[in-house]
Amino acid sequence: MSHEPCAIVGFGQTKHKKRRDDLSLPGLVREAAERALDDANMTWTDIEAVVIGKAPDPFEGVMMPELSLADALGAVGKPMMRVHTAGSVGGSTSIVASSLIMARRHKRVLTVAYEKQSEGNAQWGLAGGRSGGMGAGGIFAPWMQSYIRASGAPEHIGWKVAVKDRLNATKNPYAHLQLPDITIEKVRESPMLWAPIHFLESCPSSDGAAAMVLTDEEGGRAASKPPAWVLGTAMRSELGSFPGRDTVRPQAGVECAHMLYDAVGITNPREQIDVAELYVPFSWYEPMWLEGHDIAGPGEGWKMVDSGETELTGSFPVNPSGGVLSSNPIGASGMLRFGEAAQQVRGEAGEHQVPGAKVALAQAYGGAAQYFAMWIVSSELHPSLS
Amino acid sequence: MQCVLLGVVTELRATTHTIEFPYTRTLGPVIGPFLTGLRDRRILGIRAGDRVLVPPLEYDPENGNSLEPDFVEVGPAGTVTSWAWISKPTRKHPLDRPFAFALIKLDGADTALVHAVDTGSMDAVHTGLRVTARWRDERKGRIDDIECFVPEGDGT
Amino acid sequence: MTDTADTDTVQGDEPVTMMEYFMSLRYSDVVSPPVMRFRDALLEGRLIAQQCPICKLVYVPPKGYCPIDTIELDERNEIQLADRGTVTNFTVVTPVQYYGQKETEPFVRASILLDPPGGMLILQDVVDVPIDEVRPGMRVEAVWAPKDERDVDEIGNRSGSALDGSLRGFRPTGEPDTPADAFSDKVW
Amino acid sequence: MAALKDVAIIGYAQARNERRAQATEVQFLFPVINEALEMSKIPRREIGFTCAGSCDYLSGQTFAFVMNLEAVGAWPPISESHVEMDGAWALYEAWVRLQHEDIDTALVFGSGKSSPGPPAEIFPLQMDPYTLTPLGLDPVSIAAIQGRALLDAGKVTERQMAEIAARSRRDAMKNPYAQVTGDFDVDELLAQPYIAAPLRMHDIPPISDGACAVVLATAEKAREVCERPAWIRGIDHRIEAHQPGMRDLTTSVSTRLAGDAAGARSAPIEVAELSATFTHQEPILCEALGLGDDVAINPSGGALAANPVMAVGLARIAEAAKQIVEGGHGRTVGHATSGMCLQQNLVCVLESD
Repeated sequence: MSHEPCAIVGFGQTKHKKRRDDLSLPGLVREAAERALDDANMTWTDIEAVVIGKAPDPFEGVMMPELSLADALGAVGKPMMRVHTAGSVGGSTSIVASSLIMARRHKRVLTVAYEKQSEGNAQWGLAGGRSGGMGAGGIFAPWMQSYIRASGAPEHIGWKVAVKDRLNATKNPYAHLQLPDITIEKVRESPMLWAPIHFLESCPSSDGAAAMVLTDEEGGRAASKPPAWVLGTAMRSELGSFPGRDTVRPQAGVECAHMLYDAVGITNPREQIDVAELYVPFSWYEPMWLEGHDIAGPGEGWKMVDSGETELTGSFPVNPSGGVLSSNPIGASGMLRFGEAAQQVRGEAGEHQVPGAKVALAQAYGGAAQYFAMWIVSSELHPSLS
Repeated sequence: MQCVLLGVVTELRATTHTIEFPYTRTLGPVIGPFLTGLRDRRILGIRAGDRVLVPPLEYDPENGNSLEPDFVEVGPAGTVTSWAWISKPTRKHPLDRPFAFALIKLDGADTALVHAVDTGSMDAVHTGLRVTARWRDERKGRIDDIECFVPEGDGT
Repeated sequence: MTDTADTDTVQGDEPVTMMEYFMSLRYSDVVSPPVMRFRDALLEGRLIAQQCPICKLVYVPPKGYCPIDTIELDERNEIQLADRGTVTNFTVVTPVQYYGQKETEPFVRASILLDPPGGMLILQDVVDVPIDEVRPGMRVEAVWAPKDERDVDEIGNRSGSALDGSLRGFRPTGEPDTPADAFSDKVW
Repeated sequence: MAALKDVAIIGYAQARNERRAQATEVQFLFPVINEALEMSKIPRREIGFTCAGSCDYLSGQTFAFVMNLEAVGAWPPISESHVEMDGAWALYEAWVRLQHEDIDTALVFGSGKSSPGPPAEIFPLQMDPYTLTPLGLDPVSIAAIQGRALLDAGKVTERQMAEIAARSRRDAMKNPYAQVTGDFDVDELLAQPYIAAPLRMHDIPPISDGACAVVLATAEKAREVCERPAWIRGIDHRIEAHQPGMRDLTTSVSTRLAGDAAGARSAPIEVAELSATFTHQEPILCEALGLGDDVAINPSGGALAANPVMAVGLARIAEAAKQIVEGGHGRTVGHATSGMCLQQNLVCVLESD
């Protein structure tokens, strides 16, 4: 493709918590944005455009918040856009921001995604303010049961994912949940929310923000720290409900992955990708997305989990940051995946760094598992894909 | 309600629903002191270079740089710089009788605050009018701890 | 006056660190023609849907279009549905408390594949059976409210298949279960 | 920045605006998208990227925008995104996406029903949550404050505002999509009572349910299917500070910046479709874009004749394109705005071959 290469030269995130009572809404997005600017060795005035993303506005009760946050993000006199694609929004916002660089529209773009769920109530928001809300887990649970039946996965797989992600989170100071003594038994004993999902294998509700500074090739080369290069991006959507829709392996997810692999030149994702940050708000989505994006074959996803392949020290680490299971400010979660993937290939992931990671995949999904946003980043603009 | 649809007059039915929630907003290092001030009958601005911003912001709107929490008390009196006469207030408006929404540049401030001005009639409000804050008896740290502004000299 | 939730006034010297804002918005949504016809049928104890002439998919409640073939549908595409069928999938929701939540006990929400000519009702309540006995394959039939008690006023454009004003839920018929492969692709 | 790669508008359609549509947003969006695609001669399955603009708060339904996918027919899956903004920003995102050259067509739409919820109660949520929302500051009140500031500055008179209203609704009589039309006498309008002084009923936009769809194509594809494409010569958008008391409400700096970057002043404009939702905003936008008396303003009647929030800005760009594709004009401009008192503005300069 003849578009401009896009580099991630700065990443920042807030300390995610149930309630950040020390911050205002502008303060929350600025904490992440200022950290990204510092990481990029830039200030607000270096930025040419701002792209902000978040999930439904009723979560905080502020309509079209880019308007009241414009000057808080240094956007006065600049272009600013607000993206919203439900749960995948953090990912699609990152892609829309990278699209501005690739189109040679801007040289330095700040992108931010956030949610401050403690201002309102996420379950109330997801229920549209009505009684009897299913919760996201209630919608996804039957699909997980279908996956379990079809794949023959033993019931402990979900618990194993929950333990893995929570222990990874203890190596991520920004992660909301810090549960160093979590065990499979504790997950199994925790109350059942929606069969098969127990309390300790479903995501928390968090206040949090993520931010990235993206530049063109020149900016990437001149960056004070090694950048992450965007090798490819893909977004795919499908109808949420129609008779006969495959909700367990949504076609939009399969196509999104293959469009991305083709664009990047990946023929064997399991071998050629060193680490993945996948949107796993409920444990069973790790095996389901490993298969749903053809990283593992049918019925193989849960075996990758069971064999420890997706552990931090495994051959295909998934969610070394602790993932959505450990921090879930919904609007930011997608960008946390996209940014953590960048940090891995920049060698900036700290305690949860996957040694020698050169090619990383990030994925976010939203709605009734019908919106998909994915990107692959690398430490080199033209890596030799082993 | 009637609606002609393809020549067939049909009675329009509607379903109603209410979205309600008691949001609890955390305030941070600048908005917190501002609302604390209002509770204590003081209006605070923040210094941004040689300007005093009201309402105070955590950053300079021109460039986004953070501002030190260097607060300056302003008002309670000020000057109306623009206004609108609201003849039929909604249930969300600060007053339930006709009033003026106005931009008010408080004494000591360089930017104008939006608030309600109660002059009783449209004829009594004009750009340049001197007004002062009328505080609620029961205040809880919110912008409407100021019930409204009234012409200077009226009982506050 | 603004309808602020009255909390006691915060008087005294400790700093204010939280502000309440009670949002309350009233919406009135005109019921669209296909949903009006769906409501009228419910009052007569009938379930109607629209079937797309191209892909033959059955949409209940009727939408006024087929999103697959992007063509508009109307009364001419209406079909009468059976009010018995098979549970293809379900979940038991343990209600989380939030403002406005009225549910306190775990409740079932099931996908019901209706007998021919078909149609899928999602998020239905399964009644007259202990929750732990609900299973995919279970044969069920509609539990209609008595004719004079049926109320469709709450059924709007976005009620989806929430029909509890007239169709209270589905109960087991006692027939033998339908084998899984008859509905494996009809879970949602 | 001037256009990087040539992209043209080759198809457009609007819904007939209504005060209270009986159809749902998806039901009236459906034929609009079909009509725009038909005009563009691009088969639905060939569209490379789809971008939508809408706002859930309008209809009071979280994730309402997900339903709109059904009007697009997102099966088999499509490459798509959504902005919680006017469809004009969805057009901008699609225009940027088309610069990457891996696709050559895009479908863009904006839609919204403003009738279900009272705008005066919903739109205060668009303001600063700490200092403005609790006062219930609504669009008409803040626009009236802007109107007063303009009157005080001598930049407009109440008579000029009435003339703008009369001209817009008279022109709208020729626009099949318009909602409020008619031949109104300026003196009779000025005799009406104030709604929110200095604004009278004629200064204020109607409440409308509506939608607009536009099809974009890169140069080669556009020439292949369209005799007289409307080329996007320049497109840019800027935003200003939020607090009304911290910006000059009588000018539009962001429209000026966006207009200059889009090349609005680099050659004469023949027709301008501006999102002046209140009469007094038209002179502000004309000043910012350098539009003189020789420029035809809002021949469609503009937002004063129909104001389908989330589609009204995209509809201005569609009308500006129509003036080229069907009206024979050579250079037109479409403008969209977001937020209260023109806080954020987008300018799109269109040209014929």
